[in-house]
Amino acid sequence: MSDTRGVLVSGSQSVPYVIEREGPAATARVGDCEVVLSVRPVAPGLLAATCNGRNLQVHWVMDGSRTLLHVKGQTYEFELGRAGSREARAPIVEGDLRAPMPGVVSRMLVRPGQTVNAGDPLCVVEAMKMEHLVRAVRPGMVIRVTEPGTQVESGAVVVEVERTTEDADGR
Amino acid sequence: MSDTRGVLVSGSQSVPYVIEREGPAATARVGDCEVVLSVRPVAPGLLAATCNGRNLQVHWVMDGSRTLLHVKGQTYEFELGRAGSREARAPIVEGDLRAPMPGVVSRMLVRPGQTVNAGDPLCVVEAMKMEHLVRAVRPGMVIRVTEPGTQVESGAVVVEVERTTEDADGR
Amino acid sequence: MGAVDFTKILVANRGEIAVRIIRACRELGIATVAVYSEADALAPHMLLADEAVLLGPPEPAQSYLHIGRVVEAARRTGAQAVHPGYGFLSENPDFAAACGEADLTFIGPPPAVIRALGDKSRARRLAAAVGVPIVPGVDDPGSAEGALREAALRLGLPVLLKAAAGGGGKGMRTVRDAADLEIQAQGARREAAAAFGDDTLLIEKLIERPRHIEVQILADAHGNIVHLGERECSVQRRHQKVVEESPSPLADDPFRAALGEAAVRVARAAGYVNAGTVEFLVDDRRSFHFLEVNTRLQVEHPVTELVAGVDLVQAQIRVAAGEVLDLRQDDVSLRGWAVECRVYAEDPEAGFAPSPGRVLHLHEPQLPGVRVDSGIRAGQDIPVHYDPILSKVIAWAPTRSAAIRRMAQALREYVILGPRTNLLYLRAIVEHPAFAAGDLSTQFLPDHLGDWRPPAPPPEVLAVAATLLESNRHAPGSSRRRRAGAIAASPAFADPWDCLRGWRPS
Amino acid sequence: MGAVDFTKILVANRGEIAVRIIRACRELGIATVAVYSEADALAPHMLLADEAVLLGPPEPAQSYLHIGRVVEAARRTGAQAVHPGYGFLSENPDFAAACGEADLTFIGPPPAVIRALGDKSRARRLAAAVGVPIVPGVDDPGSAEGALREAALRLGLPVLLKAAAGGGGKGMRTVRDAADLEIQAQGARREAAAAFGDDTLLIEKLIERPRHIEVQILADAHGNIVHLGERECSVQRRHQKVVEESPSPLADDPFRAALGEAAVRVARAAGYVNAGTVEFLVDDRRSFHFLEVNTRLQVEHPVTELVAGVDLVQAQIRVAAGEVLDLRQDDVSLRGWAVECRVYAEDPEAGFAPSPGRVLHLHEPQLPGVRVDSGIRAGQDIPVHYDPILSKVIAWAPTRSAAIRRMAQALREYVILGPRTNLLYLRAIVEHPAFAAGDLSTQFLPDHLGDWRPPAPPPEVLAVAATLLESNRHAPGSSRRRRAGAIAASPAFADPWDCLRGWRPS
Repeated sequence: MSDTRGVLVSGSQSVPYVIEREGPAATARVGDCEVVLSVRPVAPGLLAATCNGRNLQVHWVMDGSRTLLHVKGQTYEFELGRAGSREARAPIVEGDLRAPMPGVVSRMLVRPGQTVNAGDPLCVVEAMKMEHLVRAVRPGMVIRVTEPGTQVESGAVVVEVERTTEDADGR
Repeated sequence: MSDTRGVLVSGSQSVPYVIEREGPAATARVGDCEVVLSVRPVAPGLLAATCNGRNLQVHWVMDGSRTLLHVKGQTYEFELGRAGSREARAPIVEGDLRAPMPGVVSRMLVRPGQTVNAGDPLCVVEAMKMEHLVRAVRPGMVIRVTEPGTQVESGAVVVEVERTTEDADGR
Repeated sequence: MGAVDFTKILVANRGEIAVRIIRACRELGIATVAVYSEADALAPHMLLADEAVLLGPPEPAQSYLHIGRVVEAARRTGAQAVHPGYGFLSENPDFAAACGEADLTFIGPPPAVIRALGDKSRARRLAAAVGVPIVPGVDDPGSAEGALREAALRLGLPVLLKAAAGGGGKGMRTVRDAADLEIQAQGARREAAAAFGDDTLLIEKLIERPRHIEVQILADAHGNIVHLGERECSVQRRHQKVVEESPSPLADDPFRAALGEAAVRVARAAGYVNAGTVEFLVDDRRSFHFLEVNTRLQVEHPVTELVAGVDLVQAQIRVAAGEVLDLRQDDVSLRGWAVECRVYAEDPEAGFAPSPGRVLHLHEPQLPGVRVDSGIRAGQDIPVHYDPILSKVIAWAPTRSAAIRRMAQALREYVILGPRTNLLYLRAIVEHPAFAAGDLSTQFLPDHLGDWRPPAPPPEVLAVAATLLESNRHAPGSSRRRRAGAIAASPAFADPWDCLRGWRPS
Repeated sequence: MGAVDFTKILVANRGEIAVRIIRACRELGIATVAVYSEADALAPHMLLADEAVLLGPPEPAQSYLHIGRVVEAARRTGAQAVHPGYGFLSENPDFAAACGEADLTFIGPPPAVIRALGDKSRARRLAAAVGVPIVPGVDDPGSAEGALREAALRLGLPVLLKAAAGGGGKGMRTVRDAADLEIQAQGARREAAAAFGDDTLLIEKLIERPRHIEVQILADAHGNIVHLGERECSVQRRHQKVVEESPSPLADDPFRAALGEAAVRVARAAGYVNAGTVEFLVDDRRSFHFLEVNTRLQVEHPVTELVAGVDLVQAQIRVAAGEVLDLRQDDVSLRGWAVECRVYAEDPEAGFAPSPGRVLHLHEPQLPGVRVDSGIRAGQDIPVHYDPILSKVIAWAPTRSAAIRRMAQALREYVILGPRTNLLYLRAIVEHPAFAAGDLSTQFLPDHLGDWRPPAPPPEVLAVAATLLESNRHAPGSSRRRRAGAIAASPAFADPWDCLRGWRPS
């Protein structure tokens, strides 16, 4: 019998777990719930799990630190966090404008030094033939912008905005 | 540029080959034919080949010394032979009765010492709910038999028959 | 139609038909329980169901044929009904009765109807009584020494030996030579006993080169019976159906109406409820002769589903739940043409010997108008203990010739590496000019494909094979391991030769 | 019908529609040539065709939109005809004309018809001239400063900006506030220019909560035109169709007849040949207004194929080869119900941002009555340069409710790991009570699923995930490599914990 503990991170959520193994079965405590399960590999990317007596087909793949799972028609992404820690991802700094998806910065509508109001259009990111307008989330001054034509990953900072004490229109 | 030679064995046939590689393409001489080809892996078990300008999807897997291929709706089995040699498989000794498939010897109809004629029923092998009657291929004397209930692989000898100078009925 | 009156159904079968039934239940919002033997521990039907109960060892008698264990599994999981599929316990009246006694709804006809029609001799008499022509024959000649021979000679050779309790070609033998009668009868009896638990035989006069045409019927418990047109299943190998289609190329509207009417008459006389099939042999003068009634879902039911636009498994479940049939004979309209090919794990190059073993690579076709009812998965070990059927390919198109072309295309794209299969043989059948002409009989295969052999590998295949084997010649551990091509780490046009190395399960 | 008069066709497209067309050609015995960009070097359509020609770099203008290169590929490979699919060059009259000049049959209407109907303003006038009601609007307000604003205010806000040359939601914007007019118009012009090479806009009065219902027509070069019933495509996100069905839950027989008759009238007035779609908006009083004609195969053509029992791609090819239509209006019969869901590589949790990337694991559903038209494969890198459509799931059943249940089941079984997709969102749509009620409009999604979020993982998923991640925590190289579960070397019931370790591509 062995006993392991850890923290499962999914998006902004962290769930601590304890797994107790006993032969081919295990008991997992996740959050406040207890699940008796056994898991058997079926084929590459496919597991047969039994959870509290029910069959589950689990499709899965690891991609870097992410583990992608598909169970009963829904896809999930998990990674391992450190016990007691919740900082699995760098928090998004409010004001920095990030690419909503991988794509190309097709047009930049502001320049450094310009002040903007919340909701102002800042730049356009294009991917899969669709344009997406990135808007300011709060008022401030543009510090840095991305060169149009640059290919960016999802979440990359495309415009840096510094908070100012007054709004762009001087209120 | 490199140049490799070998012999491809498929069933009872052997085909010598020479492969000349040049960058991503190669020229293969198989028997009397020449094929210009390039081969790119697509996914586990799947290759994209171009042969003399035509696209071919090749599904494949290696199983021990056998390589199984599926091309354009047909499945093939190959193995490598030694150049100049054609003895890829032990030849089937005429007179030894082999299991036609993996299965269970369900009934033995002869006993050692018994003489049999060509066509006489010798034993029954059962698999996938079907019975298959193994018949003598020539007259002779039964030397050895397999115990009923024995699970046998395809091609396993189930009855050994020794050629005699006269037929079973004394002719 | 609203929700069905069951919340959980046990599927007392395996393979493609169990998968098919589980999916039908799921669409109706009904939970499913699979049963499985030790040989099927990670089989698709077992993985797909909401719950799975181990029955026992691989031998059918200890697992899928074990009435007590199946009923107990249903009781323990709280299932309200049992769908038996085809084969195994599907036509066993004792099982249907045992379900009833355990307060389980058996999804099929009442036990008495199964028993009456399962006895081929009684079924023949029943059909004759309502004026449906039958094949001349002798019911149960008895097992006494010489009785069989006497019956056979009275009918006149050639004759057909059949399991009185049977179906699906098990325990069926053609005898043309009186000398073969005894050994063939013994074999037939053994197969019959193994498959159906009853070794009673029936002898029929052999109709030479008949067409096998059957009618799908559907009956509710309120006296409504419809037929859903015919299927032609003439393409058989050793009494085992290989290719089926609906409609039959032989049938015109008057023939279809007469055949359907005869089938409904037999069903009505038997007090039939649920889905069933009335089988006929049609001779060279287009006269039909009643053969038997199969009191269960047929393997080939999908061709009817595609042509009639009806889901037979869902209909079975609704009828078993007591619902009234939601279609009348006038509502039944047949559209287009459907062909089915049965994919078997067998080696056409070695006398169609069964070919169990591990599925090393699998790619099933997915094209418009093509349905694949499959019971296998990559990595599965196909057991030696059960029927060799792996899956069924069904193609629908507006016309027969388009359906045949579509089928050929689907068969070309179907990849199974590991067990040997009849896929290429099936394509040879559907691409044969005599098949295209609709010129069918149960002798079609011996007549036209008796000496069929697969074509030799063309030069491009040899070239690819040589390249592949060369690339893996010096790979470590290549001699004893299974491998397949790896996904290229780099995109296309990278140097390919290193990338042809395989991967090994870790 | 016999063999078609083409022996080789070039398919000037990519993705699922190219795969669909290649398969249709193959069934007709016609060889195929694929074209592909560098981003599609090992894409399914390129692998499936008999020959494949590289067009150029990933950018559409350098590859799939490059008329000269596509025509040259056809010429070089000896193709006699070109099928353009949808999108890309499918509605480009210059391309159709260039094909004609190169002695290639363009599989679609004549260039003049494409040009006339592709100009949305001309199309509106044409419809109005034959007495078909149109949506109030202003054709080409011009690009002069203020002209757009003036036209919009004359019609009265809200208005819809549309690419005059467009279709499929590209370059389409709703404007409710005059202040947004300029920026929205600029965006629409840019998208229109990129997608269709023409930035002319059209303004229409916005019909609030309309239903989008369209009619499939099929016309030969001999003056025969039929319609194949309607499709309802009201479920849209930002003018992009998401779920389509046939028939429309709104349509009864008189409505269908009137709509079909109007569509045929427009087509006849335009001198239409080949397959086409006449789109209508239907307001809350069930009045229909002509919208536009799409002079090509639609993405959603399969729902019509399943209900009408016609293969539209094969029909297109036959008509293009000069054959006479083999069905008259009286022969068209619609049976059952078909629903289509478009699977997009997009992230519903991040504002439906496109989600390109590698398909790490793929399992496509295979169930009776379900068709998957897919353009992807495991291991493929979904490029950032093209439409995010990955595949389409189409479910047919005798009734709408059964088709919806079947669709939900298919979506549950569809596994794509790697790019994020809208699969769960699609299921939320078809399982929504308002969808079941058939209560649709183009505002359906904002009205009913505007704040949709996926459910949190249930405990059993967390338990499985924890077990899986624990088992792989100490595996060598696990941090940067992709892995998936290995096939167990030993049969079931072996100690599983060691076996959860992944495999790495070698």
